[in-house]
Amino acid sequence: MAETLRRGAGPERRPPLILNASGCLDALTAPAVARSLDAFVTKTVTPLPRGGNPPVRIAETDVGLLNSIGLANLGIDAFLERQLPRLGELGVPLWVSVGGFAADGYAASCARLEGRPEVEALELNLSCPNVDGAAGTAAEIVLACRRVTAKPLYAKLSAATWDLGETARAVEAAGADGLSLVNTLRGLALDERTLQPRLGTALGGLSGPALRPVALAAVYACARVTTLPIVGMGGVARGRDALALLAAGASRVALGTVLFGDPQAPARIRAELAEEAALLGFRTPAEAVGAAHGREDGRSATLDQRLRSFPQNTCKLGTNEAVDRRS
Amino acid sequence: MAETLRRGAGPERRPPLILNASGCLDALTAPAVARSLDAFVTKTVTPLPRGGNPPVRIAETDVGLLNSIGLANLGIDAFLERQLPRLGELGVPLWVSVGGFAADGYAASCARLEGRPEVEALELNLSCPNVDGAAGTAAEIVLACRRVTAKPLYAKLSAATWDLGETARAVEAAGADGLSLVNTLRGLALDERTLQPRLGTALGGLSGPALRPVALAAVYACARVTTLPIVGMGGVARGRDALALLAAGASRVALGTVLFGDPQAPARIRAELAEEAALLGFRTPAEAVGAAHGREDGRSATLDQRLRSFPQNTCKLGTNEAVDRRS
Amino acid sequence: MLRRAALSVLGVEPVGPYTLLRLRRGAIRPGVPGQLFMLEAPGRLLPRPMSLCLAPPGELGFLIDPIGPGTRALACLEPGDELGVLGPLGHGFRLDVERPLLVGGGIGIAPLPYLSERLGHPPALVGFRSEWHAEAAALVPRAEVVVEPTLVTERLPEEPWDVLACGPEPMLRALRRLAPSAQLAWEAPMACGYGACYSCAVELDGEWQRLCVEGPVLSGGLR
Amino acid sequence: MLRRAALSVLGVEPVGPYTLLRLRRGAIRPGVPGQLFMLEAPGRLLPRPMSLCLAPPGELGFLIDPIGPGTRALACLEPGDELGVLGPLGHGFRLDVERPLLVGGGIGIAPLPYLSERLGHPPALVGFRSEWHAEAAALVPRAEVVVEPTLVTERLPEEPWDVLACGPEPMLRALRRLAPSAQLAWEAPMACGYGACYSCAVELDGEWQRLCVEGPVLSGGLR
Ligand SMILES: Cc1cc2nc3c(=O)[nH]c(=O)nc-3n(C[C@H](O)[C@H](O)[C@H](O)COP(=O)(O)OP(=O)(O)OC[C@H]3O[C@@H](n4cnc5c(N)ncnc54)[C@H](O)[C@@H]3O)c2cc1C
Ligand SMILES: Cc1cc2nc3c(=O)[nH]c(=O)nc-3n(C[C@H](O)[C@H](O)[C@H](O)COP(=O)(O)OP(=O)(O)OC[C@H]3O[C@@H](n4cnc5c(N)ncnc54)[C@H](O)[C@@H]3O)c2cc1C
Ligand SMILES: Cc1cc2nc3c(=O)[nH]c(=O)nc-3n(C[C@H](O)[C@H](O)[C@H](O)COP(=O)(O)O)c2cc1C
Ligand SMILES: Cc1cc2nc3c(=O)[nH]c(=O)nc-3n(C[C@H](O)[C@H](O)[C@H](O)COP(=O)(O)O)c2cc1C
Ligand code: FES
Ligand code: FES
Repeated sequence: MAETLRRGAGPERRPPLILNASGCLDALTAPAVARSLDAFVTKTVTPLPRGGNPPVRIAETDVGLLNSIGLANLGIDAFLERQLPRLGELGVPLWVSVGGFAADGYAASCARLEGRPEVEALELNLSCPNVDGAAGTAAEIVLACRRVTAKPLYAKLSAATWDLGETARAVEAAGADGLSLVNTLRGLALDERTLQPRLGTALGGLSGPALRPVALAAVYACARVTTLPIVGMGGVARGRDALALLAAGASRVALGTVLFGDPQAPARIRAELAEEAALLGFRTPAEAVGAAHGREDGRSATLDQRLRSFPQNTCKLGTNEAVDRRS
Repeated sequence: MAETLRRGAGPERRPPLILNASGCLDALTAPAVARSLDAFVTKTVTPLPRGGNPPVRIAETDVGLLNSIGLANLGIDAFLERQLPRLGELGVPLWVSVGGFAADGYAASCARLEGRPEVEALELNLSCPNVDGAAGTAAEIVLACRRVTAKPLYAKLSAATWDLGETARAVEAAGADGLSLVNTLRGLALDERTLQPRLGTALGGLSGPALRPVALAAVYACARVTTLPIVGMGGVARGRDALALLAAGASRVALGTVLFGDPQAPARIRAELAEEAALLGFRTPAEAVGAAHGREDGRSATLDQRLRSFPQNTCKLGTNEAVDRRS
Repeated sequence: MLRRAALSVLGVEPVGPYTLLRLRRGAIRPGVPGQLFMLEAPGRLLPRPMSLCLAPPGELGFLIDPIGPGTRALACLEPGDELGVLGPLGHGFRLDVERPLLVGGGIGIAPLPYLSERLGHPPALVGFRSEWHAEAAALVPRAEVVVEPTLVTERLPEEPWDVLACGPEPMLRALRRLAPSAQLAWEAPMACGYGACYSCAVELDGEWQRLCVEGPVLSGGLR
Repeated sequence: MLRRAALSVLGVEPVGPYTLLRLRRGAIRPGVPGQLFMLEAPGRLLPRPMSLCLAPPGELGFLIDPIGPGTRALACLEPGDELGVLGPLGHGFRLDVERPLLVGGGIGIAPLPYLSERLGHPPALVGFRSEWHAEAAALVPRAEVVVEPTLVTERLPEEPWDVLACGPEPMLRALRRLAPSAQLAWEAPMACGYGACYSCAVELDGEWQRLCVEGPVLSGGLR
């Protein structure tokens, strides 16, 4: 298992860190940060321009971030004409996130991107929680897009389903080249004084720390049922979060929410990741890919392993505000 | 909308706080705490005894708790014979959580509980993340149970689905009397040193703070599409968490994970809830039920409301360890 | 070009219910009054947008109303702490006006002291919810102060002033009716502050505009 | 009957790499050596199971190995802080033994000082990973100390002692082979500590037993 997974990491010794489809960073305004990433996924582009959802569009909660951007974007025409040429000049491998409202919409966008050499891969956003309406099954959309493009196709899935493994297998069978896991979960936050929803659409997509264990589980579960390379994401804020996703089976790790608070996160996380991996005896972080599947019986760490030496930390630990019991 | 929802709260002025199906409290060992609750839901009881999942079964993460108990329980026979009589003596309204692996298993247990006056209501656990195998659709199970019992039937659902509203409507049509929202999400945590899964089953159910925005969203979404009374739960640790669930549309709030760290939580949260509700101008917390649906256009709070006076807090705030950026 | 730097805290001083956070200026320029800065909020996920309040040599001063977890975290900083600051961002007030009148409401007073300095201390009109809040008026030279129930809009002079204003949304809406050409500083929750995320988009004459790029100061017609 | 109380911290002292946390005894009884206590871990969701290490009059002393967030939070308490403590819980060591020999490995030494006191200071054999860790041996009277690579099992006397032991799982498994009637204190992650949640269940002679109720001290046969 670990061997198969490791293949996904490719020959690079540098652990691939990429920007997820979120607009958590603007590559044109912050080219230096963009260049510190191994690849850059655009915000989702739809067939027609979209203004997006009514304000308020963003709300921070105790344990995560809610957004309701609603796929605001210029539409594929303006994207191809105005944004893509400039993004192509950055010199960072570029993935385009493609959205749509039916399989043919996705496929039409993929077809138009097919001839563009600036684009390294396509990610199909099959899981935006902020737009209504079923877009057909994930596999149908992948199939339609596969017919029109030879570029690597990544299926971006949500963890909000019991049969994620089945979906993963279905998109693999339909011709996907990889999985992007995970998109946000549906969440709600109320204003403490008015008890009204803080977001204009009431419900929004939950990203950030709260998503970490859910994202890890999704990556782990999919790695056990497909051999597709996986881009892992969800709440990555520290080297150890990235390392855990690699161990669970991701061969690339994507950053989003963390970039708002710390635009220098790519360089920092890359350094932390290398250090943490080295501490655990891996020559490169890429070597840790799939490590969590190491033991066939799935037994957890024994007390003995736990008692092995580990850096003793200081008392400068914040407490977890999420468990603050004062009201 | 708010009017309909308010009906669900019943005539009581006291906001109903109940224990969720979790074994986060043992009513027989801690009867005083049990009596501070308005109702008590048992851990899920299955047709046959279950030892549960291999150890390790519990792991705390930065923002939530993972468990993989695996429905360990004595089975319905021993439950009826040995536990129920003693639970009945506590004098706290008792709900029994019923689990099964097919609709007829659920129904058989319900039939056997039907004649027991100690039991006030039945909760159907349709969403345990720690047991494999589809148990038929939620509506099928509710239908089968409805045929054999006149007791109130609550359907316990998970938020891990895009069509939660549809499921809610389907179980309502099948004869459910209420909804219990939400069960845990699937999560994973790795040991930092070995990178092996901390739980024996690798994946487990995520409860606690990370679930708060997800639970709120589920309650809000279901309250908009059904008139069923809702028991809201997921990461409640403070009066304001309970108030938010009521505002989103729950008429009862259930506690679980918080009881491990603070067995006195019911009394504390009840007091905090009354205080917070009063601060916002509600005579009783029950009056706040559905308040988040107040504005038909769903617009969020304006800056002006935000600027209204609010207690100025002190600097004794912990930072959120979840966003700790030191590795 | 985006500029972000870690600035050290020089002082944290109460001003009525508000907190004046004084930072060493470092590599960050004060920009045009009304532009915004994204201040790291320790222990939180998002930085918080703030207008510059004071710009004495070598310093940047922010006036903060501690209304929630992020602003409270900022108000709880201590001298010597370091804080990530991104800015200046967006569009501030145009300073080529003939008869400037500064108008502020509540914490909306924040950008006025620096604006007043840059305009050579024109007259100002500021309104507050209480005498306690009104203590902040001392930061604005030549300010006439009103306290609720009196509203600034009731005291607006008849003559044609060039209004430059910041305050709660209802105040800005009222001002826009009374002085259609007013320059108004609007607010919307922001995540990135520089145009990447579209969190701050508002509909403006039928078009979606990012308030952190097109604004926060707009002439007249928002929504 | 469950007893829980908020106890105040009297002292927090380093013992090699470990921390000795001294609490005012309050309403909590020390119980039988080897029983467990659930200590609130400030800022965490779950309390943490701990064995009582020392029970001087009016005090309860816990020896803590700060290996993770919960134990670090405990080791970072300060005198005067209050801490919720639930216990004593479960089954401790039977004290009706004829020739007691205490055996401890690493932080497994924790229950031995109190156990030693209650048994009138019998001989003890304790093993550690380093000289630094071995500083904790000073808490156990009459202790023979070994340091890795030497293991306690290599020094176990031939004669038929009544072994009472606590330590890492491999040590307990080895001891069980060498001394089948030994009383061994096992560990499993725990959430409630008093039998409600089934987190600590382990398979014991084909049956699932909750270690916080049936244990933590078991004679011989775990798994
Ligand atoms: C361009 C700009 C300049 C600003 N300048 C200042 C300043 O100089 N001094 C100052 O104290 N504050 C200023 N603010 C407001 C400040 O950014 C917010 O008060 C702060 O982000 C709130 O964070 P919090 O964590 O304290 O509260 P939160 O918990 O984030 O917010 C509390 C409540 O207020 C609502 N809310 C938060 N921010 C806004 C907003 N901008 N518009 C409408 N509703 C909102 C939230 O939805 C929530 O319901 C400015 C905002 C903008 C956009
Ligand atoms: C009955 C009993 C008595 C104990 N007495 C003491 C004592 O006196 N002094 C002391 O320092 N410690 C004692 N422990 C161990 C202590 O409870 C754990 O070290 C602590 O809960 C770890 O919490 P943490 O947040 O620091 O680390 P965590 O992050 O919870 O754990 C770090 C790693 O260790 C694993 N782990 C945690 N606890 C256990 C366990 N019990 N068994 C196996 N693996 C585990 C976790 O899965 C994780 O991988 C005792 C445990 C039990 C069950
Ligand atoms: C502001 C914001 C906007 C997002 N927009 C998109 C999008 O357009 N398309 C998409 O596939 N995912 C979108 N996402 C989801 C992210 O790509 C990612 O799946 C999620 O945020 C989890 O990662 P994180 O916790 O590191 O942010 C968005 C997330 C955020 C926070
Ligand atoms: C240890 C543990 C065991 C649980 N067992 C059950 C169960 O048997 N049946 C069930 O329906 N839900 C079970 N749950 C889920 C809870 O009832 C509840 O849905 C969830 O924990 C969210 O609430 P909380 O965050 O307040 O704990 C369990 C939760 C925990 C933490
Ligand atoms: S805050 Fe991100 S675009 Fe304005
Ligand atoms: S820890 Fe809950 S049953 Fe043992």
